[in-house]
Amino acid sequence: MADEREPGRGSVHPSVHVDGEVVATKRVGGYRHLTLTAPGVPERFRAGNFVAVSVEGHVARRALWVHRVRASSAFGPTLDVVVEARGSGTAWLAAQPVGARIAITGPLGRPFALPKDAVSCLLVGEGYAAAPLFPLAERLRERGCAVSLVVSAPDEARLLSALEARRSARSVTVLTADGSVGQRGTVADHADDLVRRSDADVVYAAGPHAVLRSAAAAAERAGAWSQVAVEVPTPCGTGLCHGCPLPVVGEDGVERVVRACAEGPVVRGDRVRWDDL
Amino acid sequence: MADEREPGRGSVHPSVHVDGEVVATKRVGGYRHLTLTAPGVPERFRAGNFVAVSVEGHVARRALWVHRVRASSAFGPTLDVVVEARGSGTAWLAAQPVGARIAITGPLGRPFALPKDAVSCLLVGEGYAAAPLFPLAERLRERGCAVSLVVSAPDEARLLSALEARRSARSVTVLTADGSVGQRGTVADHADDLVRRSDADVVYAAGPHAVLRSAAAAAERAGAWSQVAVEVPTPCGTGLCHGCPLPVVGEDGVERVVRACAEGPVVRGDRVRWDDL
Amino acid sequence: MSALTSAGLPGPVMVASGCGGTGRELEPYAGPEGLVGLDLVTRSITLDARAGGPGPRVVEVPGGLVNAVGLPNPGLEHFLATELPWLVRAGARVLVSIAGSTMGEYADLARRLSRAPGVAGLEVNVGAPDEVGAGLFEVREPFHSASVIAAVRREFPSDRPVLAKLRPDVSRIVEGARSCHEAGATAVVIGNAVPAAFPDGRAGGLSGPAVAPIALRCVAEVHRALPDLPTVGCGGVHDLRSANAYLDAGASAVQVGTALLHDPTTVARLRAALAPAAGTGPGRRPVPDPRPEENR
Amino acid sequence: MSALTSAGLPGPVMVASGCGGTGRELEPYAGPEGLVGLDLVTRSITLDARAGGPGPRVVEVPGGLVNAVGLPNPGLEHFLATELPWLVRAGARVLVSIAGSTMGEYADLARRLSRAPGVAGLEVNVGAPDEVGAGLFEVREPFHSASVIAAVRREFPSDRPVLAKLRPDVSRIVEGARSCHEAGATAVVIGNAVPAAFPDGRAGGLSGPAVAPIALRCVAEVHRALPDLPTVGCGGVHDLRSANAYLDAGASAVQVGTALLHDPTTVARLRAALAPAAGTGPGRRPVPDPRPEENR
Ligand SMILES: Cc1cc2nc3c(=O)[nH]c(=O)nc-3n(C[C@H](O)[C@H](O)[C@H](O)COP(=O)(O)OP(=O)(O)OC[C@H]3O[C@@H](n4cnc5c(N)ncnc54)[C@H](O)[C@@H]3O)c2cc1C
Ligand SMILES: Cc1cc2nc3c(=O)[nH]c(=O)nc-3n(C[C@H](O)[C@H](O)[C@H](O)COP(=O)(O)OP(=O)(O)OC[C@H]3O[C@@H](n4cnc5c(N)ncnc54)[C@H](O)[C@@H]3O)c2cc1C
Ligand SMILES: Cc1cc2nc3c(=O)[nH]c(=O)nc-3n(C[C@H](O)[C@H](O)[C@H](O)COP(=O)(O)O)c2cc1C
Ligand SMILES: Cc1cc2nc3c(=O)[nH]c(=O)nc-3n(C[C@H](O)[C@H](O)[C@H](O)COP(=O)(O)O)c2cc1C
Ligand code: FES
Ligand code: FES
Repeated sequence: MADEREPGRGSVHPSVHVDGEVVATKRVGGYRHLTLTAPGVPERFRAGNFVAVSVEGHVARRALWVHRVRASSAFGPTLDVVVEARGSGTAWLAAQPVGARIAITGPLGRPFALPKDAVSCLLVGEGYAAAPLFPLAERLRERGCAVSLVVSAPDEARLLSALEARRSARSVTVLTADGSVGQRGTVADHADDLVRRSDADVVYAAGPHAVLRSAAAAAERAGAWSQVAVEVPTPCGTGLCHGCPLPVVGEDGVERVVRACAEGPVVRGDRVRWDDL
Repeated sequence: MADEREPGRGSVHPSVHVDGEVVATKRVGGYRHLTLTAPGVPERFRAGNFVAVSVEGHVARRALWVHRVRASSAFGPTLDVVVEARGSGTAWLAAQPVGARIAITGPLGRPFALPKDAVSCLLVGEGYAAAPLFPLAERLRERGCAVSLVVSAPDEARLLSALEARRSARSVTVLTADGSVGQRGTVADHADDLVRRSDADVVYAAGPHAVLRSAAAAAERAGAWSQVAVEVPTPCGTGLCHGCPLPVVGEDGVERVVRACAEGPVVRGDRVRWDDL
Repeated sequence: MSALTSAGLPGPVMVASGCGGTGRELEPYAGPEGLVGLDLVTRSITLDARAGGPGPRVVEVPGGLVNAVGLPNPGLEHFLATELPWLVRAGARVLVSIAGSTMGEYADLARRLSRAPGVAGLEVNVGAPDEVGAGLFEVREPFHSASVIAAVRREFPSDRPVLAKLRPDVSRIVEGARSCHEAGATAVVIGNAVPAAFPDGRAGGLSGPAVAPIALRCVAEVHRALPDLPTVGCGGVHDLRSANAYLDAGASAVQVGTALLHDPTTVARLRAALAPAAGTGPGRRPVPDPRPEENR
Repeated sequence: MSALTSAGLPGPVMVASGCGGTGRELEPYAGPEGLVGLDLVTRSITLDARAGGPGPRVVEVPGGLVNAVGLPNPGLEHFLATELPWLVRAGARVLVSIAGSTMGEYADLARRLSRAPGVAGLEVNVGAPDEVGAGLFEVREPFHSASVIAAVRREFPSDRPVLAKLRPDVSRIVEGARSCHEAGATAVVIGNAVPAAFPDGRAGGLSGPAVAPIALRCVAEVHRALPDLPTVGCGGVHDLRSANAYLDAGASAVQVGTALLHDPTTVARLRAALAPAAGTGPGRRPVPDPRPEENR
């Protein structure tokens, strides 16, 4: 799976494990946006990376997409994450006040592979998982790519604001399943149409498996490449435990199981064995 | 051990397990004073009772003396505790902000036995453990007893302020081991003298075992009764686990091991087998 | 009706031995009905009074407690004279836990308890985490426990249950459960404190949420091998989710120990949540946890 | 010098099998010297490649993790061709953990690893929490493990250590350790994931702080019975206090597994804190924990 991307982070961008601090926290719709210091992490970040954070009293780590990095602020370099409080860990994280200290490891995982040329790119993200597409859009625009961004969600509360992305994206489409804002419908409903209208050479997708799968399939039907950011439970996030199996087909056509956190989370959409996931 | 005290709390004052809330928190010297709501606890309190509190992520409970109860305040009835941050649990407690919710069980344990008549009482407390003597002093004064209060500590930071007690006590003596305030010395150094000067019929003591032991011995030498509040680790605090052995001699002269949290923590000083503690 | 219920034990929530004080201390926290109808297993009672071990008896470790309490109890005579009558008056369904240093002592305890009014059943403690240190009958092989059960069963009326309490030792649990069942145990309680050490190396037993996955494995294996034997899950039950894990794995009931030391109202809450009315079928069915998901 | 050191293993901190990835993933967190000199036990290597089990493979429980990873590994050939040379180049002292479904497979693995450059020693995984489910050689009685050790020892040079990794099963651990020692094991690693169940009843192994008191009890018992046999404590080591508990109980070294999944710098911190320089005598002595007391 290492072929279609830039040189692995390996020794070039070793990750760090640091004591981070919450420097801002903000409720936005159904999510909590946290701004964190994490010395060394923002500096090494590439779009599609995630961080693993420790939750008090819990052994397993929680993975969070990096939504944004700032090279400098009053607190030095910072990173933003978007937390949807669902289980014990995300609820704890969402409740952390400014000043709270959190152990952070990152940046982790293989980032989105960037095209060499200035091609057309469709970025499709659902819910909090749309977070990593925003820095990706910026990066693609810097490379001269035409970026079409689709932000989808079950409802308005779980829609990431696309306002800031308008700078980097040529077009922004909003989809909600209940039609509360933007177009009504799911990514699956609109995938082919979106790929066609954006004239995409590469489709990037982040979200639940169904979103990734339909985006990858639409890309394939249109003859485009796809890159999908797959979430599976990642107990450590660092590649140490082999606890995050992601079934894929290798370049050699052989079925394999790779670690989502180390060989992923971003992989080529046509390589994922969705039925085995 | 049930003879020398008022009717046991048993059915008369059943304890409750409630969801309390921190309504005020204040650093005083080396201690943290917390004011808590704990519906039902202040109402049932008697001097010498303690509460057991839950610490996030920890199975065993932490015992805290009740320092003060207010029958009414802006938050309804409240109780005050004095926390010395030493280990994991007390550090967590001391760090709880206003609004934090804490599971509280209480009031627990046998309280100080009160004399039937208006006699002279010497109250000796060291460190945070002097806390339960303040409500005791009030109660004794209400009964017309002459109260002499001794507050001792290793140093000034660990001295409970005796200011408020001046209302209830005829005399207040301050002792620090390093002489930073009040008289220099330990309770052991001054015990006989204090008992003599206060002409005590009953000596009440709360603090480390050495303090209790020397107070009880001095009382015995002077022919006075003693009541000591003994701290031993209390994993549950509620009498359920038998994990808090307190070696005593029964009225029948038979050596026994009782539960410090249920048959104590306040017992007659002459009944404790100090050497087995 | 679960197999255990038809055997005379309502469950599905019981107080584990040694974690309910003398019963009195639990009453204030036992809910609106107090101890009425509560399945309460007493601390283990021995023929002679025992003072228990030295302190520290119970120490906190991640996810649980290590204890070496040493079975403090007033001895059978005193128990029969004071604690038992109080419990019966309070309305509890009393299962007396018994522990002995010889097979004869177990038989003796069973015989004398069979005549005491109000004893709903017996629980035979044959898997204490430090039986040797505590001077108890040593259970090295499954047939040791089975012979104790047989001795007890002979002395105790067959219409009242005898529960065998076994250590959650996965390599022996199926054989142990089978042989205790054949020896006459009405049900097996799977789970006791797991043999462990205090941080200073002293021998003790580990209990609390930390041991739940271990006892759960044993319950699942026993239920798979012996589906007709009623089992009681014991170890780390502290909320509806952990109780349901045992019930889902085939247990007919659960016991709550360490959780009571942390929150004495645990049994009251679980009883209410798992009351028959909460089920859908005729028996007790696992019900969904009303609290947010924890520790998946 | 501890017995283990003189046997060729510096310790006192090692990476536990299956919790260091392929070694590469640990390097960024291994401290200023990277993997140089680090005693790293590889994940268990089998003759043939194994894909591992289905997800969820690792689930969080109070105080630990339950895992059924299924020993995913690339098989011996591929390991020898890629992972091992990388580890050797990175400077690690590589102990290869081996697992087989027959005694012959263990012997085969040992023979071929004896010829591979850079293998500092072997750790024989004979106590996996679900050996049957995972298709591994089943270890029911201590002599089963001993015969595996004997087979491995015959194939592996006697000047390099062979460690027997045993399950922390208190009722068999002394006998198991003794027979493995007699069969030629240089040391015994006491502790593996404890047989347990996932919350849904599926079989797995419990690891992390939750199991520390259990493995500690086993280390203490083995050390008392066999004071000359070097032991390695494994289970729940996550800070200096938990490491020292094992060393105080007689262990020559500790392994760190689950703690690395929570904080990948754990081994680096413990190595620094327990470095020989920190000791007072010639050997490694437990040193006081610089951090505030936790979980006494
Ligand atoms: C690469 C990646 C990026 C992610 N980014 C974000 C993000 O930006 N914002 C956000 O809110 N959430 C994100 N998640 C999900 C997040 O990591 C949470 O761990 C997960 O939602 C469950 O954690 P919890 O503590 O809320 O739930 P709990 O139920 O308490 O989780 C218990 C355990 O299950 C694991 N787990 C359960 N379900 C999942 C799942 N779907 N994915 C991962 N782990 C799971 C947890 O890690 C933990 O070990 C991401 C997950 C991955 C894999
Ligand atoms: C009746 C009684 C009243 C008390 N009142 C107060 C008070 O008003 N203010 C205050 O600051 N402290 C008080 N203590 C001590 C307090 O309960 C703490 O539990 C104890 O100091 C250790 O807790 P920790 O979490 O700080 O330490 P840790 O080291 O984290 O404690 C770990 C475990 O050891 C137990 N433990 C260890 N040492 C002791 C000890 N000396 N006493 C009790 N438990 C111990 C704890 O309960 C816990 O289970 C009281 C203790 C008792 C028994
Ligand atoms: C403080 C304490 C005392 C115990 N005393 C007894 C006992 O007397 N007899 C017995 O069979 N089990 C005893 N146990 C074991 C419990 O009944 C229970 O089997 C074990 O703790 C596991 O369940 P838990 O995790 O819910 O506590 C005791 C446990 C604790 C923690
Ligand atoms: C995810 C995971 C994978 C493991 N894989 C192996 C393995 O391949 N071989 C082995 O002998 N032990 C394996 N173990 C067990 C550990 O090496 C260790 O013995 C056990 O987890 C107890 O130590 P700990 O509490 O420090 O993790 C694994 C444990 C975990 C959590
Ligand atoms: S989460 Fe541990 S290897 Fe991926
Ligand atoms: S602390 Fe549990 S009985 Fe006293």
